[in-house]
Amino acid sequence: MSISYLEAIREAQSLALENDENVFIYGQDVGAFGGAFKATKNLFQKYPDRVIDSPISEDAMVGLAVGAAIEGMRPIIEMQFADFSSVGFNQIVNQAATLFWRTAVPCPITIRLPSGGTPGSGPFHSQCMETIYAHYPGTIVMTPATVEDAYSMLLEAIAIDDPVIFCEHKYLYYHLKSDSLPKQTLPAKSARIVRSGRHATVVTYSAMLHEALRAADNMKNDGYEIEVVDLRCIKPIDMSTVLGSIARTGRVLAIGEAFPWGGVTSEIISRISSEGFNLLDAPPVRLNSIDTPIPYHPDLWRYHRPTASSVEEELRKLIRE
Amino acid sequence: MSISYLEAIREAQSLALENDENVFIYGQDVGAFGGAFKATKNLFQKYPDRVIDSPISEDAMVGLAVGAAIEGMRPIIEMQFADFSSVGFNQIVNQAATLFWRTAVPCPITIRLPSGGTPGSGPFHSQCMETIYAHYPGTIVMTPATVEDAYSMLLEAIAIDDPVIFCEHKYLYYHLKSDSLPKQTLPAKSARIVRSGRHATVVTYSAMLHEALRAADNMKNDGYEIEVVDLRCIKPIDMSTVLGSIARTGRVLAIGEAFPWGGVTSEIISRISSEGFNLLDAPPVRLNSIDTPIPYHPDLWRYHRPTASSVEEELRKLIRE
Amino acid sequence: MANSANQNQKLNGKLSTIAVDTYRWMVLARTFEDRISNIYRAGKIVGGVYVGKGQEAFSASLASQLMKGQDIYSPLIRDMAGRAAFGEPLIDAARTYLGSAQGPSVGRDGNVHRGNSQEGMPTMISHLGAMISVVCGMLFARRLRKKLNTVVGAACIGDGATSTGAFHEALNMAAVEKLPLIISIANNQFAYSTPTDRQFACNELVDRAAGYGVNGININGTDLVECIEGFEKVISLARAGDGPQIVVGNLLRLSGHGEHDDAPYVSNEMRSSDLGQDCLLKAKNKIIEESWCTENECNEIQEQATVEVNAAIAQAESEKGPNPYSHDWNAYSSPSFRK
Amino acid sequence: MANSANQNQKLNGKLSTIAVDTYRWMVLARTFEDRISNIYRAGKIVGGVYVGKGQEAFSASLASQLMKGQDIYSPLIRDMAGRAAFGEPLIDAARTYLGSAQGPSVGRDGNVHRGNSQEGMPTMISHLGAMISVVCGMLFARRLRKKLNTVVGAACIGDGATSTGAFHEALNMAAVEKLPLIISIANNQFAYSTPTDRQFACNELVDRAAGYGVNGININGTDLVECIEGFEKVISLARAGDGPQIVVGNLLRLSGHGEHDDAPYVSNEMRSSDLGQDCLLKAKNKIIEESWCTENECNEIQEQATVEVNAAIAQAESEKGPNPYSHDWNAYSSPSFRK
Ligand SMILES: Cc1ncc(C[n+]2csc(CCOP(=O)(O)OP(=O)(O)O)c2C)c(N)n1
Ligand SMILES: Cc1ncc(C[n+]2csc(CCOP(=O)(O)OP(=O)(O)O)c2C)c(N)n1
Ligand SMILES: [Mg+2]
Ligand SMILES: [Mg+2]
Repeated sequence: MSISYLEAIREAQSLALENDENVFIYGQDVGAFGGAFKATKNLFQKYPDRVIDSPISEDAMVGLAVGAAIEGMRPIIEMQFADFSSVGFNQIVNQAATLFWRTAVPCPITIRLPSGGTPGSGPFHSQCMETIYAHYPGTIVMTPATVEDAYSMLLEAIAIDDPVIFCEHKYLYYHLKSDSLPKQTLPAKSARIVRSGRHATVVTYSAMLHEALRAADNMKNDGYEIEVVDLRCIKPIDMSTVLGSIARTGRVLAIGEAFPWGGVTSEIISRISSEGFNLLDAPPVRLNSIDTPIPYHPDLWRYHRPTASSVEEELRKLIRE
Repeated sequence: MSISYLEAIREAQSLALENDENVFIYGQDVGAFGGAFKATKNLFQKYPDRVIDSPISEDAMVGLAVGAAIEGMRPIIEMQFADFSSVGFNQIVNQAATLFWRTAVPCPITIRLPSGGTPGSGPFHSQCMETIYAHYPGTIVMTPATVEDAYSMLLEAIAIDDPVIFCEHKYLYYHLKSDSLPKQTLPAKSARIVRSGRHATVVTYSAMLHEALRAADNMKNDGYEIEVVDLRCIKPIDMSTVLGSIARTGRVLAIGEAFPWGGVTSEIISRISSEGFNLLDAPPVRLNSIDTPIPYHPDLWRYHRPTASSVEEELRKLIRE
Repeated sequence: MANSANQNQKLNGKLSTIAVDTYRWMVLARTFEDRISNIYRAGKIVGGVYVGKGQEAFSASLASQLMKGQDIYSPLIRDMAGRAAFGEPLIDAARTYLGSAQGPSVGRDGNVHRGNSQEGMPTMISHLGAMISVVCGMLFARRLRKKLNTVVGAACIGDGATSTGAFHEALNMAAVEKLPLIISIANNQFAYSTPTDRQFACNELVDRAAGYGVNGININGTDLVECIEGFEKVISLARAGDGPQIVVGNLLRLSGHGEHDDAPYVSNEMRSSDLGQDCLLKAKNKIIEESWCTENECNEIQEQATVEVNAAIAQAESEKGPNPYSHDWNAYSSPSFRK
Repeated sequence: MANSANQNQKLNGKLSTIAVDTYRWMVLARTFEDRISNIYRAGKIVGGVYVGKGQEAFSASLASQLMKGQDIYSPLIRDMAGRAAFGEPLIDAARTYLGSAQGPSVGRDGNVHRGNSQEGMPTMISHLGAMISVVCGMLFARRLRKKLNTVVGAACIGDGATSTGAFHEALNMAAVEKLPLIISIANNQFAYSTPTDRQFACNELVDRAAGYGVNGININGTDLVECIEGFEKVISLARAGDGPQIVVGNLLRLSGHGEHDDAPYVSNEMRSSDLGQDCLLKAKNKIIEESWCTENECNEIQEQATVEVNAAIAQAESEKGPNPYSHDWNAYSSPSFRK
């Protein structure tokens, strides 16, 4: 058996629908059609009442989810692309994320954001929006990088009594495969050391994990052992795993695909510097995409975001420091 | 003569309307009524065609501004409260901020956001949204902390050929006064050393500047000299002024009123750690509001955001490090 | 239709009861809000005070005909009367205004930002239009759980809020899902200072209904009987499966936007027009005229309201505000994510 | 109205010219998009391809009656025909699809994301509904500068996009400002896979018009003459100061949502219904039937289109893509903020 990242997302939703009658999926074209990326394929056929096509109304979609959550349901909202959640931004950060704090009523909704760049997707079908949502109190933001995590973290997201922004990466949808779905799982809020090393730590998440791993592979030939930490959940951040790693390596590079001002790499480096200053043997380093919208042309796009080779370049500089 | 922060904003708009026929103001109640905070008082009376009441349609308000900018106008959009710009978020970050990059047509719009907490304003009339807008490529984000800057930076914002998010702080509107409007001005993109010192640097902006200055005053009695840097513009950030200060003090505390995950303090500390690691004699420190929505009750509110006394506490710890 | 005389009579029997009941809530709301305004003017309320003066008939007529513990009611800033009629304890309102830690939001939010969603009254956020889709979701959930039955959900907004995208998306969604949603639009002629001709260009807001494929009615919001009958009609239609309903109440805000605002932009003509009539006085006259109550009984209603208001305010004033040091500073509900 | 026969005759004189002109752009668009689809299928286009097959008559009839260099035209994903009719050079389209660095977006954006706002054609962003208020702003600016005169601005959208808050806010704003805005709604029965009954519940989308206080018409979008006449009418109304206009064209998308989609959700009945008629074939028949052109002339139009398309594509294919190393990686326009 071989299962893709996308199929894992579908399987998790299928299982959630099966196990809990309070779960339903609402989004554009998620019904009979199975979704723009087929993440809900065949689910409508099995659960026709609970896999529902929405109008093109991202604001109202999220509002509806909050209302349903108030009544005890556990809605999953599929945004057709993460980028379009900008239209639902207000309801996400001001309605959903504040509900529990304002009213003591939990808000167990999961908002699935097909995120990140792929060649030719351009400025409005490629965005990573984790930063925006993580900034607001009350949200949990998950960014799975593996097939196993896509599955287990989505199940956990649906089970959590708080709004979860689930950033699934489109670049991983079809390419990333695994032999099986996980039996035992790490809680979503824990980071994972994916590869151990001693010369430097890379802290990253989502699709960038794979660029980091490729860079680490390349550098092995030269005797460099790079430790790679997958954050998995970017809000909250599991700082103890991160700091534990830096305690061993003394050097850190944080990588993110999002825009460079603010965001996960900034939060990570800032917290490492405050909380683990004395662990550092060299200045901590960040690598993000370039500070422009995400370009359409594949040649521009590959240059715009971090890749194994730019990661490697940064790591070599970092180790020489 | 004495002029308040709010009056300075009004004067700047008045001058801009007078000097350039392409400038107009569009927003809810900005016309005959003069705006919810009276920031446009009497301007409609002088420029009835160019100070215009909008419907309650933040998305379309920003879209209209972009269209007018395409035609060569220089619109000023007043959001009634920064918090409501969440509804115009999509047009700001995806339409306005990308326009020049996509089409080579400049987008000289200014979006005024009455920002920040005041007692009793609660979770939806108190937000600081600079982080959200600064994250996106193409925006310039200004956060004036003084009467003089409110005036000169707003004039500069209107003159700039890129979209400027102008975060004016409501807490400063009436309380902050100055004797006169500035003649000579520092460019908006430069940070300013407001107070010099040698024991530690505080990097901050907007209303928090005044909390920092009070803390610095208090500590003077004990012989501590605190240098205070006002960022003024939080995107882009003038790192050379910041690093220059840290080169003198070796210690830094970054303060922001916004939510703690990400944001200005995170970006600042992260960049200081990367770019000025060897200047630091102690771990860099951040102070933000608490990670919940902004509370209504004044007693909760005062505890939620940083104040002179919490700043002082952090500074004393920092200096002892 | 055939025996409408008969039906009218039946309704009339009911009408007197509903009218007096609704009037009671109107009086309570007016009395409470007058007190709150005074306290505000004395500088003892932090934040804004937004009252429903002139809108009580419209607001309460909807809520008094909803079934507490079953239906859903989402009030907005000028719905003190509706809140009371829907069953909100007066003490909740007093506590929220006065910042008591025992209020429904424990001091975290103030003034009109209170509710009890487990009792069918969700707590509003400030962003106009944003609550309508929440009511859609509550109704949608009940239908999914096969608990919808004859439940209806009402969402209140003002004329200005009809310009929001949120209003449009939610109404359209409700129409597509044929949800038993009632949108009650209090057209008080202004959004803050902005008159309706800067807000929309249709002849009547109710002309929007056809564009969504829903039913809509236009009523005189200053007239208690017209309000009761109008809401009665749309509530039964919604209960019977007719889908979303729009009710536009034409009236005038008899206060400023908030108590800080003396509303110089409202012309004297408008104030002295029919729209500017005080629904409370009109209702009292009507009730006496129809002999549903005597003048004495009406005065008793007022006295009782005063007693209740005094008690609630005294109680709230005697209570402590939240203590920041022991406050639960947690935005998460899930135990494993709480600090 | 009195001498409408006379008027009709006048129009008819014009009609034949406009019809043939419009038909030319329809043919050009179809020919171009057919080629682009083939190139896409051959794996040589990165990203999506969205075509206007079946919508050419509706799309081009609007644009061919606008005045280039004066009016504003904001096309969406299915408006290749309208873009061409409004004067977009074919090479701009070819370059954008094929990623040439010489295209209007220099490779920064692709496929349908091209425009030239200085020529009155703003470049779309993907967020549906978001361009309408931009057109409002362009018209608003011209009015402020006293350069509006008889200018009109058109914004194109689909049935699905009417569910967005952006659509509502912009249309309402245009109505309040009485802007000469034409919203052209191509109701192609689907938004991606979603049929209109999951998108709205009104009988006809044109029923929305009254709710905004604007004029609206409903036309058969597969019929070239009806499209020309319909748009002619609303364009003159808008020019004459009648405010916003809505035109709903009923038709069927004769392609998938994108060329990756074979649209199994479109039923055979619908495909073979009147809505499913190919506007291009119908137009050709009509033109020949009315003797506006001979069959030969029609074939020449096709041949000429093929020549132009071949040339544009060959040219674009021969050009280089952008070079990331020398690319201007700057999102700011102001010199003092550029790196
Ligand atoms: C999205 C949004 N924009 C702006 C505001 C600020 N605001 C609060 S009340 C108000 C006027 C509302 O007018 P209307 O809907 O007619 O209600 P009314 O106050 O007349 O009852 C405005 C503009 C807001 N709350 N939400
Ligand atoms: C705000 C927003 N949400 C979702 C999408 C994704 N999307 C792109 S096209 C489309 C369907 C559009 O349907 P319609 O408006 O009818 O136009 P058509 O494709 O039929 O021409 C969707 C949902 C989007 N572009 N913008
Ligand atoms: Mg109003
Ligand atoms: Mg469509």
